[in-house]
Amino acid sequence: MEKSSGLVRRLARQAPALCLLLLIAACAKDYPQTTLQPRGDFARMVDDLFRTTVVWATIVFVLVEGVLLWAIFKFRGRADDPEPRQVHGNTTLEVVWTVIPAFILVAIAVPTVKTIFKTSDYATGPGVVQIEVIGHQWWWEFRYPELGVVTGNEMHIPVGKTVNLRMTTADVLHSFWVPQFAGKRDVFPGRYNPLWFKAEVTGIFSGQCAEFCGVQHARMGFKLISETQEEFDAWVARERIGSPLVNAGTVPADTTTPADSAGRAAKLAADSLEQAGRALFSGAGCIGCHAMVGTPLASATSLKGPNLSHVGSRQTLVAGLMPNTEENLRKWLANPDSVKQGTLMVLPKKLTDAEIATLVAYLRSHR
Amino acid sequence: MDAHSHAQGGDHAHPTPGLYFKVALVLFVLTALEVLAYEVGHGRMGADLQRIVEPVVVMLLLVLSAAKFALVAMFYMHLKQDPKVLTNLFIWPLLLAATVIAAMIVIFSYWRVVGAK
Amino acid sequence: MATSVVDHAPASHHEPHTGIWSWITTVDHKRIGILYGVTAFIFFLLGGIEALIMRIQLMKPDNTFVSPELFNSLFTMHGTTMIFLGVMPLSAMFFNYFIPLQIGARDVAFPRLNAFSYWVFLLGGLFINFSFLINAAPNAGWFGYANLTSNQYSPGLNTDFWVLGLQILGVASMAAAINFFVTIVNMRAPGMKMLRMPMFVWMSFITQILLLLAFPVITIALVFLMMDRHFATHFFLPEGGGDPILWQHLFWIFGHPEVYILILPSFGIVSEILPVFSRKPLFGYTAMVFSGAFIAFLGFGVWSHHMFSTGMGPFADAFFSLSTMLIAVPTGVKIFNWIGTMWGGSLQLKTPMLFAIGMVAQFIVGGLSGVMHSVPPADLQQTDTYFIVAHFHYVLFGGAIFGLTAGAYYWFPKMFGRMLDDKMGKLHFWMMFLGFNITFFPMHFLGLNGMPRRVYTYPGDLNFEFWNQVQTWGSLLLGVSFLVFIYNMWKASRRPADAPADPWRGATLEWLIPSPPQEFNFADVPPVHSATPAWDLRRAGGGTLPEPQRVSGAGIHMPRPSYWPAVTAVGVLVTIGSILFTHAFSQWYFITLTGAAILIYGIYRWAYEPAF
Amino acid sequence: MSDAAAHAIEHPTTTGIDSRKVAIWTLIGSECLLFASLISTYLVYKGKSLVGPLPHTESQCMLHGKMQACEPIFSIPLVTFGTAVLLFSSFFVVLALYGAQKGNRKMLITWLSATVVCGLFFIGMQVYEFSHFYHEGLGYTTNLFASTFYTLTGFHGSHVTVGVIWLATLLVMAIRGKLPAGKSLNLEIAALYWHFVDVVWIVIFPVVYLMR
Ligand code: HEA
Ligand code: HEA
Ligand code: HEC
Ligand code: CUA
Ligand SMILES: [Cu+2]
Repeated sequence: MEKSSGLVRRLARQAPALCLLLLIAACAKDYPQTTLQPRGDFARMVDDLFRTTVVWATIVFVLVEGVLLWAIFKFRGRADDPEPRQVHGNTTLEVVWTVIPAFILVAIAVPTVKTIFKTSDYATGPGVVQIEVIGHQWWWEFRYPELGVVTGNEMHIPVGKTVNLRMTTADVLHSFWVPQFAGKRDVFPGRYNPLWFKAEVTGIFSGQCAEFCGVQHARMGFKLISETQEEFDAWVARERIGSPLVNAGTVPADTTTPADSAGRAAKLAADSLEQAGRALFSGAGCIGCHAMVGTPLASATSLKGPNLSHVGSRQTLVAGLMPNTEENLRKWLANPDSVKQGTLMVLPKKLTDAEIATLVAYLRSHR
Repeated sequence: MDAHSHAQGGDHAHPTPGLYFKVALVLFVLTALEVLAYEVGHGRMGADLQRIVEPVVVMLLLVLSAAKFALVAMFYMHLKQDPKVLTNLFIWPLLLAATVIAAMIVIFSYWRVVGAK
Repeated sequence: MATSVVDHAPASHHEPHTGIWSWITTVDHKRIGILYGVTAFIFFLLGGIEALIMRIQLMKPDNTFVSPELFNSLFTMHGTTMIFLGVMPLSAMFFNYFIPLQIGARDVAFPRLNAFSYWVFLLGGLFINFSFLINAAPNAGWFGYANLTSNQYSPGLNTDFWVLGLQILGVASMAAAINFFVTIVNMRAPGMKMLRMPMFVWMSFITQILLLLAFPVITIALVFLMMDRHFATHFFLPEGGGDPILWQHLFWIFGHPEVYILILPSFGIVSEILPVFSRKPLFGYTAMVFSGAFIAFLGFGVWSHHMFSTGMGPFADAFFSLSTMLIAVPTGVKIFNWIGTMWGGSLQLKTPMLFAIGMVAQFIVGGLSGVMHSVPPADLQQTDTYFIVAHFHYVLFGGAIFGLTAGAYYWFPKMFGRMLDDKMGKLHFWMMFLGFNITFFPMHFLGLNGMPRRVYTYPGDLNFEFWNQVQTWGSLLLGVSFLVFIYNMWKASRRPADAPADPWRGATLEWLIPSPPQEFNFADVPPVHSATPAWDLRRAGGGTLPEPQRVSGAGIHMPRPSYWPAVTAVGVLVTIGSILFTHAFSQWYFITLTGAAILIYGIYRWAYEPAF
Repeated sequence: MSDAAAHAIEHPTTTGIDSRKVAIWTLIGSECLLFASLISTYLVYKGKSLVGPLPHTESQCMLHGKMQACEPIFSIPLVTFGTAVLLFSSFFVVLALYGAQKGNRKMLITWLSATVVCGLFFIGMQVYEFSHFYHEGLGYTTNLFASTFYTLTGFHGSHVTVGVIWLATLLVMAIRGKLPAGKSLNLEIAALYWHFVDVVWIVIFPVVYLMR
């Protein structure tokens, strides 16, 4: 036993733990929603901690399973073998194997508690981007109260800046999760929960609701778009046009927005597609659930569906379900329930092909 | 029921009606004290007394009710002379129950504060 | 109420042991055990089939094999069934059959209460599964988080079936728990001190304590939920100032002890099997007892580790994290003592032993991933992903089911007087071992790579397909392994009884009596001087034990059969089930009153009926 | 339930205590957690009601179809009286048990009747209290306080009711002479349950009624 356990220990110490980590890292490469390739500070802290636990778990696993296997092969007996020595216990040994795990746990517990305190509560300080997250059955709403932006299913953040999320829900529990940036945090009705992170790179990342929230919990994804400060500012400027927050006067209209905005609005008002689309948007009942630039309810902030003012610019449609293409939008408007069974977008009446075509063109023109 | 196992069940030193009566009196007095604590704590007997009693009223009530609890359990439920097993059957769940209540209060007090932000 | 015994002729009034009626009225703990076993195994297969359907749906992205609604019902009913109708009653089968045998008792303390537990369990299980037939199967997950379970977000009877079904099952569990607890406290053979009880009895004892202390909490939580759904209260609803998180606390105060309720019997079984097939006493008996008790004790102080992502704040997170980690210590003690038992032994690798070793090997994996969850920041990434699904199947299937299967092979000869085929048993083991690991190990990868749990499908571009397919094939292998098991039992049932009283050189009292045991178990209860009384006798006999003879039971008083427990159980079903109708028609309470009347009548008849 | 009793004839129990007595204590231990859940809920929801009436303070509440100021709802004298009655019933049942064990049938019947009467009185007090609250505008679903309060005290009340039925059954047996000294355990068990119901009230009374 002496010899073998020495060997096992040496083996255990390095090789398998490293192998496992390598294996996991290799596996991670092709998974766009992986937790194993952190791209934000929060997720990185979590990942470091996780790797610590993996190493310890691997060591314990290899040692204990190793000894178990060893015992199976070493002590196989036959039915007619003499009775083995009747050992009832060994106090020293028992104390040792009580104490060693305790030490291992302390080694895990210390960084754990440190990280717990680092990852709780809101992020504060200058330059922090404030975002409100509101879960809905089955889509996400994002509001930037200081910037005057209200959008759905697509969160834009500037790279290298800490974003501070203040999260709640309009209906049942959901859980906000972008694996490469931070862990999950559940949202509760009538209550706010904090989360923050800082993106290290630019790119498009995928996130998903992680608390079971009803029929379409599986289809409650969203995109996180990390971009440079300039891109982000440009996006904000665009989104402010027709934003419910700006319209409602919650946020003062910003005079420093790009010069074209006023002109654009004027041009839009005259456009014939815009005229037809807007009329249909009211006539077909969309307006009951969606805010849309230029429509009477553009300032409503507690509607059932996502703000559609700039839906043409989004990467995906319907909570990450499909790419934002003309075809997909047409499919969606033709019969939402067949695309996403159980969705709460229930059209007052079935749209005709012509109506759909108009709405599609209208919506897609709003970028 | 046969007498045999009953005798083992702790027939020895059974308290008498006299003792039961004394316990009842004490229980009565403690209940009166509880109500008194409540009244005094909320200003029924003047502001001066209230100032002294109010901060400790919860403490007082807890102590008084624990005392009543113990009296009933020990004398009326015979835990004092019955085998220890029975006491254990009661005391451990009771402690767990008290801990759960305390933990819930602590957890919720934090939950309310943070959730409002 | 007690009635004098002398006016009944001993054993003469007992019905013959055949026919449905004899099963309905039986109060024999062994027959009730078999009833539990058969019923629970059927429910287990049902839960397994539900799992297989889910696996087929998840085989490829954007699959449409089942609808989203059905999928949600499937995982809800799969979890609920496996836990409340599979593992718990399978454990109850062993409690019923073997606690009295192992402590040298003629029956449990309250034989009719025992029958009552079974009937309530059966009716509760049928009740909750009946929902499938009217297309209203529960669909809010096995922990039914509020406020998704409110009327507003879960209209229909689905959640009602779940709430009321669990309530009914809770009655069965509580009655059984009191019964077994008292049996162990009060019915032991002369000389069997607490610290001489077989480890299975010890772990069962601790399980009963957990049941007794955990179930009242879920009972209350379910009452609140029922009130919210049927009587317009707002216990969990923010509209009226309530808070959905309260449900989570109450559920997990119950839920975490519940997972130890599921695993401890299995720990006990493995602790019986390893010594017998190592031919060496259990290593560190006392440490095994106390570690079990410590696990149970700690089990009440860790519940919020299921809620790290709710944002309870750093202090609560840290507290529950540390308390959770601490459980690894006593559990480690158990693992090491099991290995210590095997160490230096003479291992007989028969089927029960294989399953027991498999249980130890796999439980370690599940335990270690459990410790990974206990690190709150890391758990923020893991929670509600397949990493968790991997964890709990390693402990529940790799731990509980492997342990229970080990017990089934170990005790089958005692229960039915027939040996199970060892070759087929080994085939079963290897198929199950492989199938299990192929199904559940890749879930670790999927979870860490971002696959959430409880999704009826996933998009193709997340690349979850490969491992999901592997898992599905694994689960099919797992399914087939159970067919081998069923075939093995069927074959055995076709053979004449061939099992000796003690096929394995067992250490405990049940091996001293014929297989299957006679109705009264022990004509004379042997004295007990250690934790391994059968080995003591064997040694005293120079290494062999004489085959025990069947004896006449004349003069032994056994409890008489009764149907009042079953009637009372119907009363429970109707009383609780009546709540289903509150929205359907205004006179619903007549059903409740009818149920209550049956219940009360049943109790009175039961109480005044002579027991012997 | 005579199963265990009869068993004891062949088989004295391990602890020497009758199994039924162990069972009732086990049940009592378990019930501690039942009431702990109810009490925790009451306490964590304390002060979270959105509308009145409230237990100790004035509040806005809907009464007679309009919002108006409501008085604090608790009437301490009434419950104090109920509390005292319940405490005395515990005293009476212990005397009844004493009588039963000594084979003193008269004592048994007298005090057991007194216990049942006290129990009924307590239930009556609660029914009165509830209906009074109801008329003051506190329905079961009016606010969180109402729901938690009625559920907690209602659970206790239903335990009292079961206890009364149980004790009344024993009283009938005693009157018919079917509760001799040898069967006093039947009463002892019911009495233990009854005392437990009493101690639960000993907790509820200050926690619910006397703490603001
Ligand atoms: C049989 C059931 C069972 C058992 C025994 C366990 C055992 C443990 N569980 Fe598990 N658990 C579940 C069933 C079980 N669990 C279920 C069903 C869920 C999910 C519920 C749901 O969401 O649906 C769950 C979820 C769950 C979570 C919540 C995850 C989440 O949702 O975010 C956590 C978090 O801490 C956890 C932790 C643990 C720990 C630390 C143990 C420990 O007891 C494990 C201890 C064992 C070992 C550690 C291995 C042996 C020890 C050694 C070899 C010694 C040396 C070891 C070290 C030094 C580390 N479990
Ligand atoms: C003891 C508990 C237990 C057991 C044994 C199992 C066993 C299995 N579980 Fe389960 N599982 C849970 C408890 C358990 N599970 C719980 C609590 C959940 C969480 C639920 C929730 O989220 O609410 C869950 C969730 C869960 C999920 C996640 C669902 C989701 O989140 O979307 C999956 C997915 O693969 C799964 C798969 C399986 C499989 C393949 C098996 C297999 O091991 C099953 C093997 C058995 C069989 C295959 C049966 C064999 C039968 C036959 C072959 C038919 C023979 C028929 C006749 C003779 C008539 N389980
Ligand atoms: C009953 C309310 C309701 C009505 C009426 C309604 N919608 Fe919706 N809509 C929703 C909801 C809710 C969603 C989110 C669906 C989901 O992701 O499950 C949605 C989503 C959408 C989306 C996808 C948005 C995104 O961010 O991906 C588009 C586009 C859309 N609706 C357009 C329309 C149009 C056009 C009409 C009118 C013809 C309309 N809706 C009418 C409720 C409604
Ligand atoms: Cu929202 Cu799941
Ligand atoms: Cu747990």
